[in-house]
Amino acid sequence: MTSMLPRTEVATLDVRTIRADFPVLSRKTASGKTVVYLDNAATSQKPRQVLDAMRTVYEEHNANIHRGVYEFSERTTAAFEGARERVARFINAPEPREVIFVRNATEGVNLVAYAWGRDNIKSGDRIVTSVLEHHSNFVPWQQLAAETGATIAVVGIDEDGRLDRDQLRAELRKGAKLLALTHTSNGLGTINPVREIVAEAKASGATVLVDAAQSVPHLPVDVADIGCDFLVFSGHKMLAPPGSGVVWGRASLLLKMRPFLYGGDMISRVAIDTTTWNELPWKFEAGTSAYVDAIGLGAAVDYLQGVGLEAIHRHELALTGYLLPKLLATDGVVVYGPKDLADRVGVVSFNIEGIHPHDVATIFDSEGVCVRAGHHCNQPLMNRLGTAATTRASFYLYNTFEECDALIAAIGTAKRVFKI
Amino acid sequence: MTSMLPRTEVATLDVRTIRADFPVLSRKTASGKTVVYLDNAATSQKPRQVLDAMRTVYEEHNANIHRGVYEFSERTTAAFEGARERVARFINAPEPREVIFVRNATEGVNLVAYAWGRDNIKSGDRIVTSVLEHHSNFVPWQQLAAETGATIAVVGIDEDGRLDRDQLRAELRKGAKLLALTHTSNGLGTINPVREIVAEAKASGATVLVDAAQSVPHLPVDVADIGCDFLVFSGHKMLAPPGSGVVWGRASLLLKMRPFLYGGDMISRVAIDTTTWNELPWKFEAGTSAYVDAIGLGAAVDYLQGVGLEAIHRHELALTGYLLPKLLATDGVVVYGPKDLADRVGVVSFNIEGIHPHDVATIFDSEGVCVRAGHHCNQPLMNRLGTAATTRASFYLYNTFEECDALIAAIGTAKRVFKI
Amino acid sequence: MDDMYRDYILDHYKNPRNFGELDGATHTYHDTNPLCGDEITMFLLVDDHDTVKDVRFTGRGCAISQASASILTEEVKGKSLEELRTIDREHVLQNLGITVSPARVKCALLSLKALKGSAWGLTEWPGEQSTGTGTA
Amino acid sequence: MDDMYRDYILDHYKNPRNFGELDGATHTYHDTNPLCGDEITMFLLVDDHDTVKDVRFTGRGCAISQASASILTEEVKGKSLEELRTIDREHVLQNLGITVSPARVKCALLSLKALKGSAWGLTEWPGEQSTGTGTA
Ligand SMILES: Cc1ncc(COP(=O)(O)O)c(C=O)c1O
Ligand SMILES: Cc1ncc(COP(=O)(O)O)c(C=O)c1O
Repeated sequence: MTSMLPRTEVATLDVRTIRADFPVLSRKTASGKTVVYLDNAATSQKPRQVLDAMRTVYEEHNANIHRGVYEFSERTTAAFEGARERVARFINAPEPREVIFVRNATEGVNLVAYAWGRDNIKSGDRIVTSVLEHHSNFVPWQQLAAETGATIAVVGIDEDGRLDRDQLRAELRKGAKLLALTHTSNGLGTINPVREIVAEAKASGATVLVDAAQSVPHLPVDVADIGCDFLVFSGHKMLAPPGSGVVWGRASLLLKMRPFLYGGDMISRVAIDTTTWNELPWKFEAGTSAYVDAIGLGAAVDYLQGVGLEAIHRHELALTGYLLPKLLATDGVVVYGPKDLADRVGVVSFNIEGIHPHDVATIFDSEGVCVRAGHHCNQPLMNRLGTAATTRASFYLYNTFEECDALIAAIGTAKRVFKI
Repeated sequence: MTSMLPRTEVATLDVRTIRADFPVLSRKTASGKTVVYLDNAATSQKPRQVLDAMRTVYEEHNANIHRGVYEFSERTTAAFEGARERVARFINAPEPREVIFVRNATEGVNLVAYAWGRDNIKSGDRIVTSVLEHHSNFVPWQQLAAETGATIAVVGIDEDGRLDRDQLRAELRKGAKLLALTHTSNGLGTINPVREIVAEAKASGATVLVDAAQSVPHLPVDVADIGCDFLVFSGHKMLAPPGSGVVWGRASLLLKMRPFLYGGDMISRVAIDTTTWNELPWKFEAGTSAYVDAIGLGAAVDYLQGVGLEAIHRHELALTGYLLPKLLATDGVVVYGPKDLADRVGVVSFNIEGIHPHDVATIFDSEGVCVRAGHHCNQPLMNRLGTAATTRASFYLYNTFEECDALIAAIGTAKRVFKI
Repeated sequence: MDDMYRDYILDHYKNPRNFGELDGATHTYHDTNPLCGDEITMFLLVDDHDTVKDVRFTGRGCAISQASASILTEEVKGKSLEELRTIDREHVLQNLGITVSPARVKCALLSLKALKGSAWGLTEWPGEQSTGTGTA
Repeated sequence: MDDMYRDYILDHYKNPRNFGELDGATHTYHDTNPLCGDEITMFLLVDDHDTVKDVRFTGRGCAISQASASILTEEVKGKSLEELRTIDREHVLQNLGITVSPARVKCALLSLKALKGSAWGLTEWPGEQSTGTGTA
């Protein structure tokens, strides 16, 4: 625990004021307890500002985008394309047209697998990924490999949950067409040093997709700095509504790719026998976009930038630095993932010996504490850890030290109920 | 104009009360005119009831669905799966698990094209569709045909915009693997008699997909009665948010199909080398669903059923029956599509000679009248009609006779501006 | 919580009855709860008169899934395959004797699913596609 | 509305200058506005000194796209290819002399896009992929 931050260092984040923006955080559960929401890696709560931005569209000028010549459509289109520009700036994308709105990170990975993968992965090619991957950044590649006759290599981790860089280098040396790697692990909280890794992978000739579903909400992420070719994330994990997600891709690659979904809005000209495609980004946005969700994502980006991603990360690390030693000091508790705060985000996976995570979560719930129990869409990782499931607490900007205390207290309750 | 309804017959629909549920309908445009929203075929407005249902999730119990063991997640899951059951009942689906939530009708068609089409359409197979199709129910099949070596036959229309049933029968006789047909045309308002057509197609051995994007919002639609195999529609055209859409499919087909998008939630078990899929419908819902949008769709279904689809259809026909003769009586106005109300829904396409639809829409906008101008994602149809674009007014339950008058008046303005 | 984690539930969890593999089983079925990775394998020894002579289960998972399996096996032994048909979801939930929250119902029913799967290959499991594998 | 549909706009629309195909054109480019189906084909006759000796356009579409094309052709004749580079979006919009609403900007700029496409194959059209086809 070398880089543990003292509790006082985070006074910069005015959590009380932030919490006032999130009505759901003051709700009580059926058991009469105020909710302690620690399932942010699954999805985040939404501030008034985001909900109001969406409601404003519906109540003031809702109309379908792009194709309307009238004022309401123009206003809604401007809000939608404005959200794209905000998102582009947020991740430092060279051009807004490289930002494609999709439903979620999962659709983003599939878009790349279908539209880039089917033309670029051939029999005998090698896809490299890791045991840390969420199913959404693993199964699409596994299936693409099965379909094309490519092989898939899964890089392992050390005891602390850190990626095996030597194995990764060895795999890259063998020649990889694609590296599909998560930025931060939703199961363990590990941060992969993607900048260094991407440099190595690009040097070896691989195309690189980074799954940033757990990093863009919590850390400053800069696609130009990372140097990857594709990056995907989900709005719902970063204060925006479910239904908003992004795949960022280098324009040079996106321009060469075939489309993914076909239909309205993504075409330039349709004739009975042949069709030409629209410009970027619309070539990849077939049909009516979830434009209000995307506008919500734009508002969420504003909110996050208002608070500051550095400050959010520091706050979550402070919470982690507060919780981890308490967990490690609790009898019968096993903690997974890096113990050094320098290598991690605010995702804490643990188990209580003798109590299945499902039972832990049920008992926690009776105390108002919301945590995730299960494999976290990380079955290969769970196999590697030798467990079927873990209990996972994950932080966001509105969480407090008192909520960490509530979690520790709930562990006591669970042990009492199970007579451990 | 044989079955024109007199204006008084629609007193059953209390439009004044309905309009009070839609805040946007009382907004003024920049030109100071109260908006006259006649672009419902592009997207509909949303009532308070739908917006409130969504806000309630965010403010009361938001959490990710399915995987959470705690109360908030259970409540959100129940609301989401409850929406699925409502939608299933709404279209009389035999089982809720046949209802798959997607972003929009476009994604629905693509889902079927990728997950059913790639395994069932082979070189030399024939796909039958029509010149009435929206690009979203044409381009996916055109591209699938190009990829597989199948051929695509496009059934034409008569002078009134009605499907050429003889040509369709001839095409089916030649043997078709798939019939992909729209229920009602977004360009002309034509209703295709899908029940009869589907019976003929099924008898000839074809699988049938019905594009119900323009019918489910406006008419009672019953998938069991229609007898098709797949049916797609979009929530945003039926009072629900963009981001909610549905593909309904027969369980027997869905069970045999490969998945479409791969990732979290759609799996049963993931190992490094092989993955098994979740049960229906989740096998087709990879990643975090746009669950709040889906819940909004459930609330929209409740609202529509509260008003009654028969009543809505009658109201829209009454408006059409009021507008059409006025349009036909206006000098220089060309009306496209069926003139007989029995064959149509409330979508009215027209042109003013000497003024391009874009200019028409711009001038209408200055009067507060929102209509669509363009090809309506119907380029093959526009070619058939011998025009690049039309002006289109399309009704919904909240439109009024006064709004029809405003449209007619705006035509006068356009002619004055263009000195015609 | 004491509503759910009663003493006898915890006892069945910590000391499951009929736990282990069954050599010479005539019917087996393995199933998992995809949400959490709970696993149950059911082993039946069915004689020529279609009577369940012996039953065992193996598995890992939460207290609810394992206790439910343990309780279910106690009930099954000596019954005919025909009689097994009458054991349905409601029956299992009632036999468990506790109120199970919606997210946990799948846990409580996993053993029933494995039982039905072993007895008839899951044709008796309405509205759900087979996700398990078995032999019979 | 009178702001947008001024007399000279309507005049250029109804009586477009330099309208028609250009036999012997050295450069042509065809482009469409995918939103509405407006079409413009630009024909240039460029001599050995890179000077535009003649220009024509054909097309169909709204008053804004056709008037903009007509006005643009008037300006181009006699200019060198190098001079054409200085004609940018702002210039065209300003030359049009009216305030164009956001949805109509594409209409107003379609002819410029076709011009740039004919002159240099659209390498001068920043941030947009070629959707047209041409020869030069
Ligand atoms: C007949 C028809 N099909 C499909 C669509 C596509 O709908 P969406 O854009 O919601 O995918 C539309 C919408 O314009 C339509 O009118
Ligand atoms: C690392 C990672 N990748 C991908 C995903 C998939 O996100 P979504 O379900 O929003 O598609 C998640 C979410 O759980 C995640 O944590």
